Amino acid sequence: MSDQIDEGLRSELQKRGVWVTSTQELYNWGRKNSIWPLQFGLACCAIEMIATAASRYDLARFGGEVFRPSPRQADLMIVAGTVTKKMAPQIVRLYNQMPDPKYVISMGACAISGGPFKQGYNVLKGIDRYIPVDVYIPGCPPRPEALLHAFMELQRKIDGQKLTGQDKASHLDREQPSEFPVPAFGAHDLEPPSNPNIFRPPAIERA
Amino acid sequence: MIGTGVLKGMAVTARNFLGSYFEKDRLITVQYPEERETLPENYRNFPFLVYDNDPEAGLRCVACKICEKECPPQCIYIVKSDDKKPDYMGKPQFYPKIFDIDISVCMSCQICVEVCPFEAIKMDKVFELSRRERFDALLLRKDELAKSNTYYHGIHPLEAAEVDANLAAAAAAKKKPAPAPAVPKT
Amino acid sequence: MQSLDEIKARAEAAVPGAKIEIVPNPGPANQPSLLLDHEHAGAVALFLRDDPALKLDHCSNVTGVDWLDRKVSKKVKVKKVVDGAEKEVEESQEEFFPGYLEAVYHLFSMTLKHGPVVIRMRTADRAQGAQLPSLTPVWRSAEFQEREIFDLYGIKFDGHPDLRRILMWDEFEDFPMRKDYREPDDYEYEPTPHDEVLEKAKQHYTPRPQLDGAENLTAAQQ
Amino acid sequence: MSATGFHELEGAPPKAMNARIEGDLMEVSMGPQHPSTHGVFRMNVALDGEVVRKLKPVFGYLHRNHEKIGENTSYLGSMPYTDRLDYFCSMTNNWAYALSVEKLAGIEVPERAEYLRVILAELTRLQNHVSLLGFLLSDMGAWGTPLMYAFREREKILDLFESLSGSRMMCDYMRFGGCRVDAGPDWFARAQKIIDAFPRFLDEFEELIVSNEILIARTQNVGKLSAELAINAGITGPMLRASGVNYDLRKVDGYGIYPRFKFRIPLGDHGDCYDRLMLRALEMRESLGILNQAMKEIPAGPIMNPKVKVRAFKPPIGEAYGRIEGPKGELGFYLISDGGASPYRYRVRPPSFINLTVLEDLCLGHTVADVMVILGSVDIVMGEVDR
Repeated sequence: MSDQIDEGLRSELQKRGVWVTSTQELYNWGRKNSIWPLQFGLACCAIEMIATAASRYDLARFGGEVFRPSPRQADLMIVAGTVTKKMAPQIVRLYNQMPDPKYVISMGACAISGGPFKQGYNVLKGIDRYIPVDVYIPGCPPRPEALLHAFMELQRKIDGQKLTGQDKASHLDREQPSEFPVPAFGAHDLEPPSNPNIFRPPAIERA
Repeated sequence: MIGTGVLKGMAVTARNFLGSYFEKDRLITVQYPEERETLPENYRNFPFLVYDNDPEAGLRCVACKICEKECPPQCIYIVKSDDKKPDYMGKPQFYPKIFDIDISVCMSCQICVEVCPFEAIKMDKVFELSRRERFDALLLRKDELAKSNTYYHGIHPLEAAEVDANLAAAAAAKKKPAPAPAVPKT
Repeated sequence: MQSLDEIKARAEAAVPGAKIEIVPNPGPANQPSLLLDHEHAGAVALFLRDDPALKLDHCSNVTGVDWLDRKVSKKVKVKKVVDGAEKEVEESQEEFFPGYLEAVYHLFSMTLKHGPVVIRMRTADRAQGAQLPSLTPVWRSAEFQEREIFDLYGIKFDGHPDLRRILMWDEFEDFPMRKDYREPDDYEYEPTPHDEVLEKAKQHYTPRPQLDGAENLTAAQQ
Repeated sequence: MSATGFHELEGAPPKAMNARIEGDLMEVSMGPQHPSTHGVFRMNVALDGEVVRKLKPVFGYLHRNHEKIGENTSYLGSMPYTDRLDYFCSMTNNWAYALSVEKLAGIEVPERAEYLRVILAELTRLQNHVSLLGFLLSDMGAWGTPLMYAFREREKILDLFESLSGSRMMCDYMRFGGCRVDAGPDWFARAQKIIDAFPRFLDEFEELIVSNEILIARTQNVGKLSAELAINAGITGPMLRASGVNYDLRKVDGYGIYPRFKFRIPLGDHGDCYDRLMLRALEMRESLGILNQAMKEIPAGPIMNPKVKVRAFKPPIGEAYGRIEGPKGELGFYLISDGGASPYRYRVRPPSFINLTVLEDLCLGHTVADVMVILGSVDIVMGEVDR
């Protein structure tokens, strides 16, 4: 493990042309620099996502320019835009179709909490009611730089994931689910309205 | 001749490719995070509370709750204090006991800034707010929202100067004795 | 363009039996409208579309409006016999206006470049009688918009070629744009609630027996 | 090829052939997650081989209750929501809403504000059309390159919006009776520079696409729309004019100060995808003409009507329908006021929703690959279609 190698020794070796690494470090380095997002836009934020991938902000500099139209080839789902109740089952299904390891960035106010549209009858108050989210970007819509910042935050998260041990990454843990139940269309609302195994809001009491 | 149209298009692509080495106009990539664009004066992202001198006592907010009422997505929560404290000008005023903004809901419309009669709430420019957790990290409390007037001058120099001038004028007008009421016409 | 009175008179002449009313609009926009009866709405619409002087060929906007039951109380002076003598007594009377749903069509002419002429139709009530004739056979542009009204307001359009829910899913049962619609309760996490949202969020707050009258309860039991 | 689009196989037994032709149609659900549906749009398509026999659009995947929220918020509070209707064109959405409320309450707008509105609306039209062309080409298989060029130019206009209103996309710039912030001389200098440089880009872009044989093969005679059907189905905007109907609200209604400017209305003859595409390129040139005139003529003065209150705005009882020529067509707002602080009825007339009425008629008989081109040439934005 890399954390067992003395940092001083490592840099000393590197100066002499010997590059020491661990499987974990190599594995994470490879993964974090080739995150392929799902080409999947919902609303306004999707346009900023396209702008991020376009020439000015150039997501390709982070190894993430290969937007895949098929969930089977994607590592990252950028939930960019308002998730309506009519769309939520499809998003969960797409997430289930993505191969492990998979990550979710919740881009923009709407995807985090329903945002300005949260009062609406057809708007889901946050995609984290059904699938786990790794990084949240507030903003309406967030600037392309903010998406790049979230991308780097996700890279840091991947970098810190462990391959073995108690706190190993969830996709390596057979106990952890990689697919989540798809909500059904009900007479008045989605059924169930949230997945209690994932969505655990803190109790905030206001007078 | 068939094919000339495609060739013409390819010439345009080649011109753009080669041009990108010489023309700034054709190569517009910003190398974020190393290189950053300067944000325009008017740029807005999320609201913050302005204070003078002291982050607790110097808050300009008097908890009048107008912004809470006018906020279209209702992302502001204010609890008014029971007692009054002297504000930055020494006048006893109510103050917000709790002032929370849920930036996971806020849509940066700046209507709170527009309706605030006390120049107490302004728009910030910080956008690097990605978090791995939503509930606590994206609910900004009063102490996270409070930022100094100097900071405000730093991000919106022109607007802040205007606000300061207006506040000074208002303070000066208050110190003078009230103008005599106009004599009603008989 | 002709005035609305003229249009009304000519339409009534062209479609025998049609009952058209002019609904005034008090605002500065001054866009009064024609209220059509159900039976002759299609024929009147055809007249409006094809009349050479009107040529209202562009049905721009079709929408529904929900008017709830209203009670308006007003003071009325009533003559009554009090103590043998007739007296004028002020009494407050309540006038009841039953609610109805309304479909509003905004018509323009692309050929003659004039407009708008606003026409509206009202349903008998807000429940079983929520039915109107469809104007989709006259203007295709009403097709999706009438479906939307059916979806969100629950007005059934007779003669519509494909009347299904359009925005909500098919299993959905409510009509969410009606004024008395109650949305499902998903207020578990509301950090910044006030007014209505606060009331709804309170339902999710944990019961606090020590504060909410638990002492009284135990005292009474003792 | 037979009428159904199948190649007649020589020597194939006729029975088997008939079975294939008269066999069941294959139903395909395209969307809501599809790279070329411009958002979460879904079409249920019944296919005979590759040929479309039936096509039913399915909406509502981005239905975010704009109208219900509009009926619960104040008049001012709805303004930022209008930004999110057609999220490419927040400025024109703002204008349409402001115009309707001004009609409803009888508010005058100062002259400088009218000029600012025209300038921003035409800039919006430029960036909408340019990104539409980019998306359309990328739907046709020109993956990346034209879209990159289009977004390069769009970013320049977004920078103008940002430095004026504070946000790239969600400008929330107009108010009832004027505009929120004034533009300074340096803003106009920057805008003029971008307007002056734009024709060079347009020339280049047209060179890239106009005579391209693949583009011509994919768009000409595809998705033809007749003028009669277009009028009856309420089609508006560039799609209507591509079918040869001269109906542009900037001329017909002459709202704002448009009668002061000289500009022409480009019209198509065939009503096919190619006409719709080229018409937008021509419209951009006319927009540049309007912009140049407006930048020259803009007077000094106030930008807000001082009589209008920001808070507690309550228009008199009544109703109004106001409309403008948005980049996608006739964008209208229908408001009913009961004298309260929020509208009793708040309705958006979304041009791209109603333009989809004829989608099935346009696609019938074409192949699946053409459906994407036809849909792209309609120019839809789901935020507006579903609201």
